[in-house]
Amino acid sequence: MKMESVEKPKVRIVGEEKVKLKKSFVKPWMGIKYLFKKPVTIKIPFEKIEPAPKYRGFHTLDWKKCIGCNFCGQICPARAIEMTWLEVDGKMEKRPHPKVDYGRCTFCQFCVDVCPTGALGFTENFYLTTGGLEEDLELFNWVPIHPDKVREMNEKFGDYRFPVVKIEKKADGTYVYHLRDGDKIEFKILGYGLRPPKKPASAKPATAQEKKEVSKPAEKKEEPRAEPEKAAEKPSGE
Amino acid sequence: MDMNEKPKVEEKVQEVPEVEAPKLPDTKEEKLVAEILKKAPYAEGSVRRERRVEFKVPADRIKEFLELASEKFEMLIQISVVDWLKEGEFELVYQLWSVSESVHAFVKTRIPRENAKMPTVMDIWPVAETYEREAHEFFGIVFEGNPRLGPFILEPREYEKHPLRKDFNMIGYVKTIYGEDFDRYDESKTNYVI
Amino acid sequence: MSERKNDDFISYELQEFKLFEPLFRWARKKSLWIVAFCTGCGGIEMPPLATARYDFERFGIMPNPAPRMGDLFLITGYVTPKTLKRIIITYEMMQDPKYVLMHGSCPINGGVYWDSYNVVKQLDKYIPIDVAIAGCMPRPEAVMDGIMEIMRKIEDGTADGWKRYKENYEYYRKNQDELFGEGWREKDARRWLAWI
Amino acid sequence: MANLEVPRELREEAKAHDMYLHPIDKDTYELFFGPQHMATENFSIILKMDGNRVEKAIVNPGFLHRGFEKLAEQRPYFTNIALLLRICVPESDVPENIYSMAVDEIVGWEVPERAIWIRNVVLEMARLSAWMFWIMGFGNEIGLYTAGQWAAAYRERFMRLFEELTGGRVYHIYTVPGGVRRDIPGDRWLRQLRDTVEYLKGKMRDFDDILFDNYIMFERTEGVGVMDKKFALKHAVTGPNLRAVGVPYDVRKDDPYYLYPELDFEVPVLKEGDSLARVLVRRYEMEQDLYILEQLLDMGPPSGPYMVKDPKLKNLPRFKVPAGDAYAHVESTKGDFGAYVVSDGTHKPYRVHIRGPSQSHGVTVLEELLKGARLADVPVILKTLDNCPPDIDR
Repeated sequence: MKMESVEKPKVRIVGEEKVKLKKSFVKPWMGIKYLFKKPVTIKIPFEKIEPAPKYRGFHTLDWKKCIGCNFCGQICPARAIEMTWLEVDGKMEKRPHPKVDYGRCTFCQFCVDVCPTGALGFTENFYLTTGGLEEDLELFNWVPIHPDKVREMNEKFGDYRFPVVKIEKKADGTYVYHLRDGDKIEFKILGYGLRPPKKPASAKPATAQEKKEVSKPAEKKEEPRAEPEKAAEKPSGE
Repeated sequence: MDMNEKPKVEEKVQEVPEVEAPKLPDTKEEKLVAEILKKAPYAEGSVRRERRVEFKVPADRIKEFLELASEKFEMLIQISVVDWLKEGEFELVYQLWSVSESVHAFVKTRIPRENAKMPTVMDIWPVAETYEREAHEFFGIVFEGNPRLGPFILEPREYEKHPLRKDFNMIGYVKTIYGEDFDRYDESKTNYVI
Repeated sequence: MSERKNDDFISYELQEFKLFEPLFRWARKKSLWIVAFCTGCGGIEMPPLATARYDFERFGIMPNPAPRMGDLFLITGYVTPKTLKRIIITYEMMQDPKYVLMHGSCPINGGVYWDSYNVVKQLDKYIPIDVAIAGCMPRPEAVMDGIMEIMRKIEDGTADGWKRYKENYEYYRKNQDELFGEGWREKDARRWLAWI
Repeated sequence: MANLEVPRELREEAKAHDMYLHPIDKDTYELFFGPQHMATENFSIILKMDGNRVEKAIVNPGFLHRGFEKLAEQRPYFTNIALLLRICVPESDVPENIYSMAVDEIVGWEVPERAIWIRNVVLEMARLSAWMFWIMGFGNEIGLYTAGQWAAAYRERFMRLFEELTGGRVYHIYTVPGGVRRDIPGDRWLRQLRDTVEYLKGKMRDFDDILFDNYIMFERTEGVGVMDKKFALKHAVTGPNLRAVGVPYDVRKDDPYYLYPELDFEVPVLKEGDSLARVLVRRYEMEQDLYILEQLLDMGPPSGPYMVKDPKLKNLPRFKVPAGDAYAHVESTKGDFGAYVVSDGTHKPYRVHIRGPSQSHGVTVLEELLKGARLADVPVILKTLDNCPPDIDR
């Protein structure tokens, strides 16, 4: 490091002569001058405040680049990422894609840091406000969409809202993402886990890396499973 | 811990004015350890690095040793418990800090896991009461002489389980309380990935 | 808590004053008092919101320690069972209509504490939620957005958590009892609150 | 003023005239203080009251217990940063830094100079924003709300700087073992930081005027919650609370880390040990932190990488740390914040134990200091001890 020769002690101990203050009846009135200053308030519905560039907001995913290596799932401290096998337009995606659960995500973006291909990214979007019913909260769990699409919508609407307004879930496992600008993204979720769902088609997409992971007798390994249907026993409002 | 390869962070530390050019054989740490070991021959002591010394003391003489050490080390910073499940032992690390000498000491002792008992050090450092309550709560070590052992941070149900023990299966416990499938969504993320 | 009848809540929607309902809603919307019970990390974003920078007093929102005068309950983050007991008691002490705003990831699905033995995973099993916000923790702007949403919901009458609580009281009560064990109200709550 | 004792006859008389509101027939009663009292921040105290005096206080923490130490054993080393920083919410960089320092020591990494500089700046910024938060809480407790309004607004400046540097507002998840996660966003950020420091230096005078010189503050704190030197050492009181009883112990001075040996700063020490002394020591340290930041900015960030180069970091989730243990501590605004990390050579820590200053301040010390205090002094004692309940619960 820098300078080695230290003559005078750098840390000085000071006593009451410097630390102590005198109590005053007059000085508090000086605060009145703040009456004539410009307020710091951001008048929110009328004024806007931008998040900093590279603020850690919602994820984006380039489905073409994603190789389904599950690095993101491994590093995630909140276990928010689950690999998902998708079927788009009747064709199964070769690799699983991460599905991010904002009921768990801590927005640390370690998953983005470890992504080997740069498929997973993040935007500054941070608004996601829903109702409290079970079906509203479905919105918190999504397969991120392409960054360009998110940016396009940010520019169009001029704010940083979640790009999806509604996730429609159909009985056969089809999900329809209703985007803010009226577009729809439709795909079918075939299953979760690292290994492809039982469908015999499309050979074996697991890479060598994944195979190693799977064969490793680590504690509690990922179990591939087809979606178990949760008993919807919750009350829906009125 | 390797003493030879010191990270940069600690190396800079030598520039502190109070310590004038410490050489290992007669640093203040070495002197301190020698002084304490002279009075307590049953303990093992070593200097780990600058301002960090380590003592290993048999469990039955820990109180005696800590009483001795409290002359030099004024503060009990923490009592850390490490559960070595394979060895079947709890390691208690009394972290002491000497305000006058600026030295941190680890006083390590090991006791068996079953019916773990220790004498309290509340009479030396009253603050030990809190640390012991915590260690009792999370590991089930009984500190004889501490009147306030019992549920402190945890509620009685978790208190009985001593959750920081290595054989406490957290996921299993969560499943018994919040249901087998405590994930809200379809993926049922109820296991660890690695 | 005293026994509640399922059809109790009808009396709160005063049928005779149906005509004035829009006025009532407007008044409720413009004077949301917050129960100042910050239950988790998100509590640290409350001071900026309550003070000059974001200043939610512009909307008639004011923190107040007394639950009896509160309208809006902010669940600002993770909820431990020990806190949840207090939350339920506080929530039941609040006067109708009452609204709950849930912050951040943790009350939705456990958040980073998804495997913790001492954090409640899904809060809406125990008390009804009106609005949820994402973020860990949510920015003050996001909380403001949630508050706007709840105001909008009050205005069009969809903020009905308090009605749901009464309608499905058995369901919520069952979940609460499952978590804390039967008779927790008598055992614990009586100790803290002499007037129950 | 503070030690005003109501004479026995007066109390009898008051009782005869039903002036005691709560228990008419008896002198003593139990008061549940918290967890939703603003001063306690999610932490409750059971006060056994005799009229207006606290006879006995029993601390009841645990409302924020999430089992961090257990959770940290289940997660890889790097990931734990995103978890452990939640232990201290107002200055979340402190747990990040102590954990990273301890892991650095076990691995034996030489952290790059640039990373050290950034870490040091981040720590000082965290201290300053925590001071602002403390002013706000303390001002509100003694009824000087204006100071709180200002402090919360000034804290936003630091929040913005943090946001640009780290990408997070409150939880920065920035310092990791081996360095930091992002580089400084550019010279503009450094200029902004310098502007903020300059700005706050000007504002310190205003804080003095409205809060620290205010006779109300003196009246509320003088002679309240007095502790002596022996008591403080036996109870492991650290930080400004210890310096207010006359022990010049500061981790930055006595066990220096990062660039502190090169920095020129003063350690304020007072002898009284009452709430006023604690407040004044804090105020002085706040000023010193501004000077420290200024010196760091004068020094300028050294060039070089901001993260250690290690081939093992290629596979981040399975990054293994050699067996060993280390203790690292830093000086937070609340006191000595330490982390004890034990590794058994796998990719997850074997044990992480965090030592928060409030473990002593918030339990035994508080219980002792509250004995004999008046009810109105309870929040003052709580705030001047700067008790942070997540430290106790973890």
